[in-house]
Amino acid sequence: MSFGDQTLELARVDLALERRLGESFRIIAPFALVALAMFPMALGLRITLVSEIGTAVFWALGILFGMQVALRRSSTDDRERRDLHALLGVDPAARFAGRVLAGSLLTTAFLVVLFVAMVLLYGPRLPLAAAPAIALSIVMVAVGLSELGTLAGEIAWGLRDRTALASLIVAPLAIPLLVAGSQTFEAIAAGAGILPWVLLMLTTDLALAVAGVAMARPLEEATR
Amino acid sequence: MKRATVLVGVAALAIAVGLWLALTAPADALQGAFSRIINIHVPSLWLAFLAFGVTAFGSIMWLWKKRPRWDRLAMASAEVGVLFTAIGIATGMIWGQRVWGTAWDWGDPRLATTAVMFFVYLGYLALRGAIDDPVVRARRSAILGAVAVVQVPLVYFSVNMFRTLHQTQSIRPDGSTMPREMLVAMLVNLAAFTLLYVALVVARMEVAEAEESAAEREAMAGAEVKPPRLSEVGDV
Amino acid sequence: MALLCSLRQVGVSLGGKTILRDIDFDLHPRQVIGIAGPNGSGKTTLVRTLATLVRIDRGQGTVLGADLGTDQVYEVRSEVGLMGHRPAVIPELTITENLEHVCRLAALELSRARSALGVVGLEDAARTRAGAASHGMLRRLEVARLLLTRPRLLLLDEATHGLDSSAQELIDALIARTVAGGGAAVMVSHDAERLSTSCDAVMGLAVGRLVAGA
Amino acid sequence: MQHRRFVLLGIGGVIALVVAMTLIGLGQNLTYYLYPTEAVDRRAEFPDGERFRLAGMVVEGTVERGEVYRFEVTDGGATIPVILRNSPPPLFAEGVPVLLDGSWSGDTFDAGEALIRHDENYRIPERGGTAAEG
Repeated sequence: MSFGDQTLELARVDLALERRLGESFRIIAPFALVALAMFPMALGLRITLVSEIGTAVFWALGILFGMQVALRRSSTDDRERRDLHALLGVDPAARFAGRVLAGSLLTTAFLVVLFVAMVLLYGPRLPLAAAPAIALSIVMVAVGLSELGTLAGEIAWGLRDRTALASLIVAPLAIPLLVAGSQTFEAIAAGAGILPWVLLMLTTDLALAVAGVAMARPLEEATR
Repeated sequence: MKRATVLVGVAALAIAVGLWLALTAPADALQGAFSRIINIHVPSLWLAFLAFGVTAFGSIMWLWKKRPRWDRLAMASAEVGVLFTAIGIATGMIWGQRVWGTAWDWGDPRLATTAVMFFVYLGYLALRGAIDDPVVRARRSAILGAVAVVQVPLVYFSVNMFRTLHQTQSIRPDGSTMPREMLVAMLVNLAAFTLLYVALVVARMEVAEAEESAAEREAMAGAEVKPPRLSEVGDV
Repeated sequence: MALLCSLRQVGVSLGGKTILRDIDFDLHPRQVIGIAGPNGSGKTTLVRTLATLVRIDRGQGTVLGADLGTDQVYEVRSEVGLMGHRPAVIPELTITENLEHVCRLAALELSRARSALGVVGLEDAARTRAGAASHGMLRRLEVARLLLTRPRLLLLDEATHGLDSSAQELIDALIARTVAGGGAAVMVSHDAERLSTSCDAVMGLAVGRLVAGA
Repeated sequence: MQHRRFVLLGIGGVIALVVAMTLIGLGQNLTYYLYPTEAVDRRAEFPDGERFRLAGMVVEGTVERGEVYRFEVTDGGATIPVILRNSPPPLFAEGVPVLLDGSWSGDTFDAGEALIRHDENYRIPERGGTAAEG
């Protein structure tokens, strides 16, 4: 079976499991929305300030909770399933790619929900014409986050403190995504070019994809 | 422990010389005595970068050769690197408070990159602490060590599209922007700190090796299950 | 004919503990070998070593022609069938979905999953979630999987433990078909008597060492 | 092995992107601060009250301290008068490079805070007092 078919099948099963477990949209997304609502409450009545910090709060919460989506329970598997996949001849790189694909779709959906809520709650200054650029940055950050989450989830696989440890590993490494995402929005609001920030996101995504493929076999062995 | 003891002794001597030079060299006109902090600040951060580079090198060598000593090198270097990063950040903040008028500035790429690097390697050490099996630990942390080093230049780039508050380096290919006495003092300190780094890494590696063989001996002893003595069950 | 498995002086350590030491083991085509040993003797590790899923620390070995500890193992893994002491299923999926997932990854037609379920007697349980299914049902599901993927090397780790006689017969039939196709099987159990009825030879495993004719 | 080719191509791609980023990043004005000449040129982009940072050298002989500090900063080109509302860091003096946080107020830069932007040059005090201009 080809690399692409394996990737699609593994992503399909990850998504099917998430539909049944529902962690991303039943637990993580509501939690993120609560956090989103907490900032204006903490700020009190300083309405203009709220519209100024909207995009920044969106990206900070988007990275922190998007990371939890990437590390959700349905993105991890037990030893038996690992053995099963290995003995069905699944390419370790396809395992990585499939997990990243499923994670990217879920994280994108999550970020879109969070973005819409942020626009409603904060009323930031973002022109409608910038919608494609906003969508592009959300997708690229989602891909990078789920690549990082997949790598860190594998590195911390089967350990007692998996979720907390993987979060600690992902958070500092996600800084380029945070900077690029928030600066894209800043640039849009200021009417400046977004090309450097798009390039930065592209570089991060590509570098992580290379790392994921190059490390796929050592990572599989690491979880013996 | 002999090799490490000798190295630590030599390093201590070098640090003493460095300290004496640092305190006797003239201070900067504008900054006053606070300029002497660079004798700790610059060598610490130079070593932090060196240490994390060595960690990445050890990680990649482990993935290639699978020799335990590469894992010990990566671990020892990361621990010492985190220590030096902390010293470098702390001294930088003291200096910044006095000279810039602020201890920290988030718009600055160098400060941000250094902070991120500090957190990345705290995560690396946390990962090591969470795994008991030496081979699994070596393998997983080697992967993280190799991947994290790719991200450091990206973080640097991501914040480097701004201009900086932090000065550029004072030592350049076309000469130095520092007076000679100050430069000599700083270079001596750089050498002394590098020696200290080597000594600490070697000592840490020796300790790790001793710990591992002790753990192995412990694991070898008493691993057998004896058949139960069923006739005696009633007496328990 | 070439050996299917050959281990020479193999040692494996996990978690800083030596689990297997100085293992010498040969497996010829059409052979069924039983390995008996008490809990904690290293049976599961030995089975996973033969399945190429454990990296060996000492000695050398080949499985289906691939040198252990090299990337050659990736080429032969799809010819190894493993039934572990815990069933390899995804609990959130139904029995049919589990088997169809296997079919897709092994590039087999989905219609064969349904007929395989019929063979093992699971057609009525096909829509049960695997997490809610009984141990016996999951074992039958695994037999169906191994019937579909037709491995040359079949590894059974406590596979018959706790099964009714019809499920045990199903496993015997799976072994017989593998052997008839030129393959071989290794059965591991703490129950030496059960092994002696279905194996050509039985070896013992004690504290990580393999001894002939237990 | 096709993965190896992907990894090699990917590493090449990352390097190419980093080079592109360096070139474009330097061409764009993603500025952390402006020099006085730039601030004057781009006056229209920053209406009164729009915050930005201004970096320059304190012009000798212009510092007046009253309730607020008043002085001028220059980069050799333009010179801008500054009102500083908070007290400056201890090393603040004439001829020192500063970084100011504030906004335009007419032709004056109204700054809340000042930082000293120490450059990479270190000097030994000359006999009898302060540093010469550098």
